[in-house]
Amino acid sequence: MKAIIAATVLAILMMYAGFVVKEKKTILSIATLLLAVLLGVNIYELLTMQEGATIALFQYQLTITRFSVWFNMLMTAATLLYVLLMGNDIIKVGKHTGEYFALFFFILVGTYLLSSFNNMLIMFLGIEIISIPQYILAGSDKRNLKSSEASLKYLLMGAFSTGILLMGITLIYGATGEFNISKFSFLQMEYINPMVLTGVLFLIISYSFKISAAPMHFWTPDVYDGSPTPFTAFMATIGKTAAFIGFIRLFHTSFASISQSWTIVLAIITAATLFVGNITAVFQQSVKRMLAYSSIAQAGFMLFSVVSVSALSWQGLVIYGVAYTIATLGIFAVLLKLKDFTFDGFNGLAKKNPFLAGVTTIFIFSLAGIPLTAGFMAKFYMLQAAVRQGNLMWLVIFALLMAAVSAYYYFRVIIAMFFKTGEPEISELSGAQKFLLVLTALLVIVLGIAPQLLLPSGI
Amino acid sequence: MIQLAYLIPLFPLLGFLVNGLGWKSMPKQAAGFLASLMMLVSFALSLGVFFEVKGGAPDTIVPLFNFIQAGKLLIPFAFKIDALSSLFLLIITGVGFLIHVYSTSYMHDDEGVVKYFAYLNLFVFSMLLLVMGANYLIMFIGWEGVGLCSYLLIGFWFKNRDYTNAAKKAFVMNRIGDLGFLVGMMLVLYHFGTLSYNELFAQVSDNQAVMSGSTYTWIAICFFIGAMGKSAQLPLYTWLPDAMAGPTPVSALIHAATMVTAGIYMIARSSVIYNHSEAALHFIAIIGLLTALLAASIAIRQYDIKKVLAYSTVSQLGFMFLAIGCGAYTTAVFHVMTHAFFKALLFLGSGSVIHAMGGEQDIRSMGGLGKKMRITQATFFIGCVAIAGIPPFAGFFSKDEILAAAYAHSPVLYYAALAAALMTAFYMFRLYFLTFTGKFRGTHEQEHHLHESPIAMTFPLMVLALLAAISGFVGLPEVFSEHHALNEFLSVAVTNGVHHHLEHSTEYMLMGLSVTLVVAMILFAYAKTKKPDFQPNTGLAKVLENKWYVDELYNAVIVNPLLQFSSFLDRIIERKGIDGGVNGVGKLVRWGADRMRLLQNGQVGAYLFTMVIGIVLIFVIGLFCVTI
Amino acid sequence: MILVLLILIPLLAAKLTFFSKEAAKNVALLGSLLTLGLSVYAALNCGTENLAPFALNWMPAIGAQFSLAADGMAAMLCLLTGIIIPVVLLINRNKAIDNPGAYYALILYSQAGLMGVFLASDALLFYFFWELALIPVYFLCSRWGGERRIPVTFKFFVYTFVGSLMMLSALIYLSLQTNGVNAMSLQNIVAAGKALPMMQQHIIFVLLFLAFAIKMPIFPFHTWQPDAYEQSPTQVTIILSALMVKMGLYAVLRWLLPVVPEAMAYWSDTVMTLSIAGIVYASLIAMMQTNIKRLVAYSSIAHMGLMCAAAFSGTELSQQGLMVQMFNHGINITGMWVIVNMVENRYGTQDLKKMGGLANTAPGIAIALVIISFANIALPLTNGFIGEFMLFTGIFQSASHYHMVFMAVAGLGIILGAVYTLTMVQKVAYGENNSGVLAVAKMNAAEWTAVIVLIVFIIVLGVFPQPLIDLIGIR
Amino acid sequence: MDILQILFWLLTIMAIGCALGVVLSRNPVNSVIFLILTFFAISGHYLLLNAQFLAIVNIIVYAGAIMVLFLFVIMLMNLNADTEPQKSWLVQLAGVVSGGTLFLVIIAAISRANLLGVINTETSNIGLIKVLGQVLFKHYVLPFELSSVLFLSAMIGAIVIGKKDME
Amino acid sequence: MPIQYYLFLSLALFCIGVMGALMRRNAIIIFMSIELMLNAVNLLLAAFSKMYNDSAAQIFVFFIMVVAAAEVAVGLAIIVMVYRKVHSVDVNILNRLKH
Repeated sequence: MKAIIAATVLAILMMYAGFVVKEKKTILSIATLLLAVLLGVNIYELLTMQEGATIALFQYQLTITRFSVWFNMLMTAATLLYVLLMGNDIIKVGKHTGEYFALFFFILVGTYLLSSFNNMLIMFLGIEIISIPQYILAGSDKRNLKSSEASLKYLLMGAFSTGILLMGITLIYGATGEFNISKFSFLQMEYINPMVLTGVLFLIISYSFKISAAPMHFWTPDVYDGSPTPFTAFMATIGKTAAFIGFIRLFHTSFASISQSWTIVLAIITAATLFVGNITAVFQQSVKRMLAYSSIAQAGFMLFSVVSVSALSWQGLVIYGVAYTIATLGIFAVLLKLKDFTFDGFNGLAKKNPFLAGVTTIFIFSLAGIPLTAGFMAKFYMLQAAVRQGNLMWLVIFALLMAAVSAYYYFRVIIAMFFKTGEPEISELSGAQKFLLVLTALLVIVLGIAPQLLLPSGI
Repeated sequence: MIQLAYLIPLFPLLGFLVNGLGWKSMPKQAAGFLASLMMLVSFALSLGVFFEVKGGAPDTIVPLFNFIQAGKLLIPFAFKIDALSSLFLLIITGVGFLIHVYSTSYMHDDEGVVKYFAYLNLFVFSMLLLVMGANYLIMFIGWEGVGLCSYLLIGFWFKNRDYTNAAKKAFVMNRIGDLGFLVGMMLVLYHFGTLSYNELFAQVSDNQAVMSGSTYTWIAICFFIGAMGKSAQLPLYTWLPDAMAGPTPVSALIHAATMVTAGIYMIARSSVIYNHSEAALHFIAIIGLLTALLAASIAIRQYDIKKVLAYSTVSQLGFMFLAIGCGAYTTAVFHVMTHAFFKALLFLGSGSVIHAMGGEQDIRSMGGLGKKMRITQATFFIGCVAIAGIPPFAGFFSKDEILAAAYAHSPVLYYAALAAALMTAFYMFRLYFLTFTGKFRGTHEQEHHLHESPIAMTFPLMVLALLAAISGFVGLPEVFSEHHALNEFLSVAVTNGVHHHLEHSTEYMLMGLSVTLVVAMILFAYAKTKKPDFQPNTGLAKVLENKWYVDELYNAVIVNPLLQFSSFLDRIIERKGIDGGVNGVGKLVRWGADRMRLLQNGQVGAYLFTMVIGIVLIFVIGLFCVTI
Repeated sequence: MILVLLILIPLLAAKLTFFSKEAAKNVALLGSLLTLGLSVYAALNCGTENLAPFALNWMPAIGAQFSLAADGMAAMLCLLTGIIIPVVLLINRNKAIDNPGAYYALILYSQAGLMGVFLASDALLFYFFWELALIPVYFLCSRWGGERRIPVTFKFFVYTFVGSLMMLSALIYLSLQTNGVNAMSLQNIVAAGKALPMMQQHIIFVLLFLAFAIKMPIFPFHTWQPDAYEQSPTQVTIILSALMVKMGLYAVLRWLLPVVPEAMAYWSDTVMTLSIAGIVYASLIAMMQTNIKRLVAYSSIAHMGLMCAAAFSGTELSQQGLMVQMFNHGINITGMWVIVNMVENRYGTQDLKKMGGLANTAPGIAIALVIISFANIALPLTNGFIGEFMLFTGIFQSASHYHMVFMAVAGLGIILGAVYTLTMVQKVAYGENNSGVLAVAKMNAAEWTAVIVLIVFIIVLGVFPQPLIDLIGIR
Repeated sequence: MDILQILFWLLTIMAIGCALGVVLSRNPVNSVIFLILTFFAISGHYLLLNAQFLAIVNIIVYAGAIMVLFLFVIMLMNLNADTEPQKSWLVQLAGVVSGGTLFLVIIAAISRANLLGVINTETSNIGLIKVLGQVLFKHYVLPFELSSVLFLSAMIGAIVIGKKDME
Repeated sequence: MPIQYYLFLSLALFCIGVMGALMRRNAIIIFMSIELMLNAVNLLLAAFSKMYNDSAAQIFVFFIMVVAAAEVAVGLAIIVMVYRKVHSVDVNILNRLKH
C-alpha cells in the first residue's frame, strides 16, 4: 500500500517537475531519482512485512502478500533499469518528457494494483490505469504518423477489449453476486453455471488481448512497430508482465477450482499464440517488428504459467517475466544505438563493435532460451510447471518445436552480426551506457546460473 | 624350439618395420638383402620347428598375451604349432625366401624397391599369422593382413589406374569372402563360445548331438565363402587374373604359392567341422570342380603369359577344393604343396621371360626364347610337366590323388576333373611352345635385348624346379608304397572324411588313362602351336578369350545396378527425399510465415473482425466442446 | 576436484586464448596439453579415490546439483577429448586464420562443454553442457566455414536444437517423477524412469531418442551432417565427428538405456533396423560422392549406424565394443580428417576428381592416408577392428529375432566401406600427378606429430586393446 | 401485462432500434443522436430497475457530457454523410453475420443456465443516492481514489496528445 | 420480469456494438459502438444489482462510466491528433503499419 501511495505521489511530483523544469536532462535525473525512491519504498515495504503475512485492506479489496510486494519491487527495479538504459532516448521522443515519466509512475501504480487486487473493480481500474497511459505513450511521437496510427489502433482495440472484460466481470457477478475474487464459491455448485463459464471465457479473451495472445494479438505488431522505440520496449516488457500478474492472480485465485473447464481453451490459445508469434516472426525484415512478434511468442510461453495451475506457475511467471524483461530491454537498448532497425542494420556489427555484438548475443541467447542465460531457466520453470500439470505434454512438445523455430529468427540477428559483412551505423556509447549494458548482460547470466535469486525464501 | 615359434613371424615383421620406417633412407640393396635375410632366418626356424614336429612333438600352443578379454569373450594371441601349420610354415618361408632372393634381382631397378620388400615381408608376416594362429581370430588377422598386402602389391605401380583398380577389386572381393568368414566366426562364437581351435574341436567331438547338422553346415558354408574370396573360387575368382598387375614375384608368392591357398588351409584346419556337414562338402566339391573347368577353359585362349598362369592357378585351386569336397583334406594340402613349387616356378619363369622381353607379356610377340634362355626354358619345362601331371613329377602324384578321390566319390566328378586336367596340359604346353619354341615374333629391339636372367633369378628357378620334380614323393600313393608319408604326418592335425578305398587295379587304370591322355594333349598342343596364327577368335574361342564374359556379367548384374541404385539414393532419396523433407519443413515454416504475415494487413477493421471470429471460435470450443 | 579441473582448465584456457591475439594458437595448445595431462591422469586413476564424484548444491528448488562423476566410460571419453583437441590444434598451424583468438577460444569452449557432457551426473547440468558444446561449434562453422556455411550450419544448429529441446522435456518429465530431492541427479532420473508405466516410457524414449539420434546422427536424421562436415573448417569437423557425435552415443548409454529399459527393449528392433539400414544407405551414398569431405562424412554415418545398432542390441559385449569403438572411431576419423585437411590444403580443392598422385609428390601423407583408411575399414591389427569385431559379435548375440540378419546386413557395410574408402585412396593418392598440382608440400613438423600420434594409437590399440577394454570396464 | 412490462418492452424496442440506428445510419451526426437516444432508453431501464441515481448520471454524464464531446469532435471535423467512407456491403454483411453469430453463441451458452430467478418488481432503496454514497465512501473509497489517478493519467494524456508540438 | 430478458437485451446491445465496430470505417463511430458495448454492460450490471439487491454493482457502473469518460477524453484526443495529420478519421487509410 505504501508503494501505491508513493507511486501516486511521485507521479504527481514528476508531473509538476515536468511543468517546472525545462531542461530535459534534469527531468531525466529527477525521474531516475524518484524511481530510486520508489524502489526504496518498495524494498522498505518488503522488509517491514513479516514472512507469510497477508495484509488485507479496504474490506478485502486489496490483499498484499510478500509475493506481490516482491513482484512490485522487481517491476520497479526493471523500470529503473529501463530508464537508466534508455533515458537518453526517452527524452528525445517528444516535448512532454516530464509527463512521460509521470505516466510510467501511473503504470507502476496499475502494476501494483494488479499484483494485489482482491476485487474485480480494482482489477478493472488497474488494467485501465495501465492501458490508458500506454495508449498515450504509443502516440507520443507526434511528428510521426506511424506513432499516431499505432496509438489509434491500440486505443480502438483496447477499448473493445475493455468492453469484453466488463462483460466478463458482469457475467461472473451475475452468477455469483460477488466482485470479491476470493469469495466465488464454485466448488459448492453441483454444476458450473454456464454464465460463469461464459464470463470466464470473456475474461480469458480480454486478458489475451492485454498480453497479446492469439487471436487477440493483432494490435501488437503494429503498435510495437509504430510506437517510439523506447516506449515499445516498456510496453513489451513491464506493461505485459503486469497484465500477466493480473491474469494469473484472477485465474488462480478464483477459477482454480474449475480449471479443467478452461485450461483446454487456454491451452489452445497458448498453442495458437506460440504458433502465430513464432511463425510470423520468421519472415520479418525489421528487428523491431520481429521483437514485436517474438513478444507474442514469449507471451505464449508465459501463458504456461496460467495454464498450469500450481504453485510453480507463480514462480515461473516471476522468473520468466524478469528474464524476458531484462533481455528485451537489453536488445532494445542496443537497437536504439543503431540507425537501421532491419536485420541488415546488424550486418557486420561484430567487426565494427564487438562489445555491442557480444551483449546482444547474450540477450538473444536469453530470448531463444539457450542454457546459462536467464531465458533458459525461465522456459525451464514454465515447462516444468506445464509438465507437472499432467495433461499438457502435447503443448509442451509443441512449444518446444516452436522454440526451435524461434531460434531461427533470433539467430538471424546473430548471423547478421557475426557472419555477414556490413557497415552498421552506430551512435556513440557512453561509458555509463556500456557499464549498464554489461550489467544487464551479467544479470542475464547470473539469473541463468542462479535463478533462485529471483525467488528468495518466504516469497 | 617350438616354444620359440613366435620368432618365425617376428623376423619378417622386423624386416617390415626396418624397411617400412626407413623407406626414405634405406639403400636399395640393403633392403633386399635384409628382407631375404629375415626370410632365411624364418625359414631356418621353420625347418627346426618342422623337424621337431615331424619328430613327434605334440601339438603346442604358444601363448603370447591376451588379445581381447571382455566379459565372456576371451581371445588370446597365441600360436598353434602342429603338423599342418608346420608344413605350411615350411612352404611359406621356403618359397618366400626363394622369391625374396629372386626379387632382389627382378625389382632391382624399381624406385620403390624398399617399399616393395617392406610389403613382401609384411605379407609373409601376415601369412605366418594366418597359419600359426591358435584361433580363428588370429587366422582372420592374418587373413585380412594378406589381403592388405595383396592390395598393396597389386597396386604397387600405383601410377597406373588399371593396376590400382585391380588392387581395389582384389581387396573388395576378398572382403566379400571375409564377411563370410566373419559370419562363420560369429556363428562359432555364438554356438560354442570360443574361437580357439583346441576348445572348439574338443567341443565338436564331445557333444555332437547338441548341435544340429544345419549349424555345422552354416558354419562350414560361411567359412567356405571366406575361402572362395581368398582362394579365388567361383563366383569370387575374377580378382585373381586381374591381380597379375602386380610385380611377377608377387604373383608367384601371393597369387600362386601362398595366399590363395589360405582357403585350403582354413578348411583343412576346420576339417572337424566340415566332416559334420555332407552338404557343405558337396557344395565345395561342385564349386571347386566348376572353377577348375571354367578357369581351365579360359586359360586355353589367353595370350598374356601371366593371365594363362593366373587362370591355371584358379583352376588348380579348384582342384584342391574338389579334393576337399571329397573329404580328402590331406590330398588338397598335398596339392597345395606341389602347386606352390611348380606354380611359383612357372611364375618366376615367366618373370624371367618378361624381364628378358623388357616388360612384354603377350605370348604372340614371343617365341623361340629357349635359345637365349636355357635355364629358364628348362625349369619352365619342368614346371609344365609337373602341372600337366607327367610322372614322376610332383604334380602327377597330387593331381592323381585328387582324381582318385573324385573317382571314389563319383565317376562323374572324375571325368569332369579329368577334362580340366587335360585342358591344363593343353594350355600349359601351348604356352610353353609359343614362348620358348619356334621363331621369335617380337620386335628387333626386343630380340636384341633378350638375355638369360642373372643368377639371383635363376637360382630360385633351379631350386624350385628341383622341388617340383621330386616333392611328389612325399605323397607316394599307397599303390606304390606302404604308407602315404604326408597323410600320416598330417593325420594328427587333419581328419580326413570318409575315405572310399579304391581297388589298386582301378587306381592303376586311372593313372594310366590320365597319363595317356595328357601326353596326347601335349602332342596336340605341339601340333596346334607349330605354326601359330593369331587370327581373331570367333565363336566359342572368342567367348573363352573374353573369359566367358564373366566380368561383363558382374558389371551388368551387380556393379552397374548397384551404382545406379546408389546414384538414385544419392540424388533422389537423400537430396530430394530426406534432405528435401528437412529443408521442406524449413521452407514450409517460411512459406507459412509469409502467408501469416499477410493476415496482419494493417486494417483495424480486419483485426477486429478476426478477433471476433476468434472469440466465436473460443466460445464454441469452450462452451460446447469441453465437457464438464 | 580433478573432474572440476577437467572442465575448468579448458574454460580458463579459452579465456586466456581469447585475449592473446597472436599467440592464441600456442596458448590454446598449451591449455589443451594441460587438459590432456589431466585427462590421462583421470584415466589412470579411474575408479580410485582420486576421481571421487564431485557434488555442489546448485538449484535446490528444481533439484539440480552441480555434480560430476566419472566411470570408465566417461574417463575414456574425456581422454579421447583430451587427445583429439591438441591434435586439432596441431594441424593448420601455418594457415592464417582470421581472428585467431576467438577461433581457438571457441574450440576450447567446446572442449569444456564436451568434458562436461561426459562428466555430468545431473540431468540439468548435462543439458547445459550439451548446449555449451554445441554453440561454440555453431559459431566456428558459421564464421570460419565454407561458402554455404551460413544456411548449412544453421540447419545443423536448429536440427540439433530441436533434438535437445525434446530431450529437455523428457528430462523435466522424469525429474518430476522423483520425490523432489536432487530430482535431476542421474540415479534419481534412472530410478524414476524405471518405475514408469510402459506408455510413459515410450514417450520418454521417443523424446530422448530423437535428441540422441539427431546428434549421432543415424538414418534418417542425418542430413545435417554431410553438409555441416563439408562446410565447416576441417578442424571443427574433427570436433564434430570425433567428439560431438560421441555425445549422442554416450547419452544413449548413460541417459537412455538405463532410464527406460523396457521401452528400449521394445524399440530396439526398430532402432537397430534403422541404424543398420543407415549403414548400407550411407555407404552406398558415400560411393557416389565426389567431394572428399562429404565422402568421409557419409562413412562416418555408416560407422555411427553400426555403433548405434550395437548400443541397442542389449548385450554386454556390444556395449563394451561400443565404448571401445567410440574411442577408436574418434581416433580414426580424426586421422581421416587430418589427412583430408592436409590434402585439401595442398590441392586447394575438395573435389576428388581434381586430385591424384599424392603418393608421388608427398608419399608420407599417402602412407598415412592408407594406414588410416585401413583402420577406418577395420583391418585387423588396427584399432578399428577390435571395436567392430566386438560390435558384430555383440549384435550377433543379441536377443533380437533378426540378429543374424542384422549382423549380415551390417556386414555389407564392411564390403561397401572397403569400396568407397579404397576408391577415395585411389583417387587421392594414386595415379599420375594431377596437372594442377606440381609442388605438393610435405608434412610439416606439427602435422607429423599429429599423424604419428594418431597412427601410434591406431596400431597400439589394434595390437594391445586390453588397457582400453579394462578402462571402460570400471564402474 | 402491467405497465412496467409494457414500459420494459417499449424501452427495449427503443434501445435496440436506436442502437441499430447508431450502427447503420450513414451520417455520423445521426449516429450520435441515435446513441443519445439509446442512452435515454437505457436510462429508462435504470429507472425500471430502481437505479434512479444511475439513470440521472447516465443522462448527465453520458448523454450530456460524453456525447456532446463526440458531437463537438464530429462537428469540428466537418464530417457528413457524403464524405463518410463506407465499407463494401460484403464486409458489412460479414460484420453483421459475425456479430450475430457471437450473439447466438453466447445466448445459446447462457440459455443453458439455470438462472437464479426473476427481478422482483418491488421497489428497493439500493439505487438511492444516499445508499450509494454510503457504499461508495465506506467500501469503495479505494477505487474512488484510484479513479482519480486514472483521471490524472488521462488528463496528462489528453494534454500530451492534444497539445501541438512546436518544434 | 425474468433476468433473462435483461440478459438478452444487454447482450443484444453488446453485439450490436460489436457489429458497429466491425461495420464502420469512421473511427469515431467505432468508438461510439464501443461506448454502446459499455452501456450494455452497465445495463446488465444494473439488472443484476436489482436481482441481488446489491448496490455494489451500481457502484461498479459508476466506475465504468468514469473509465469510459477517461477513455473518451484520451480517445478523442488521439482521433483529433490523427485527423490533424491525415484529415480523415477513416481507419482504412491508416495502414502504414502492416505485415
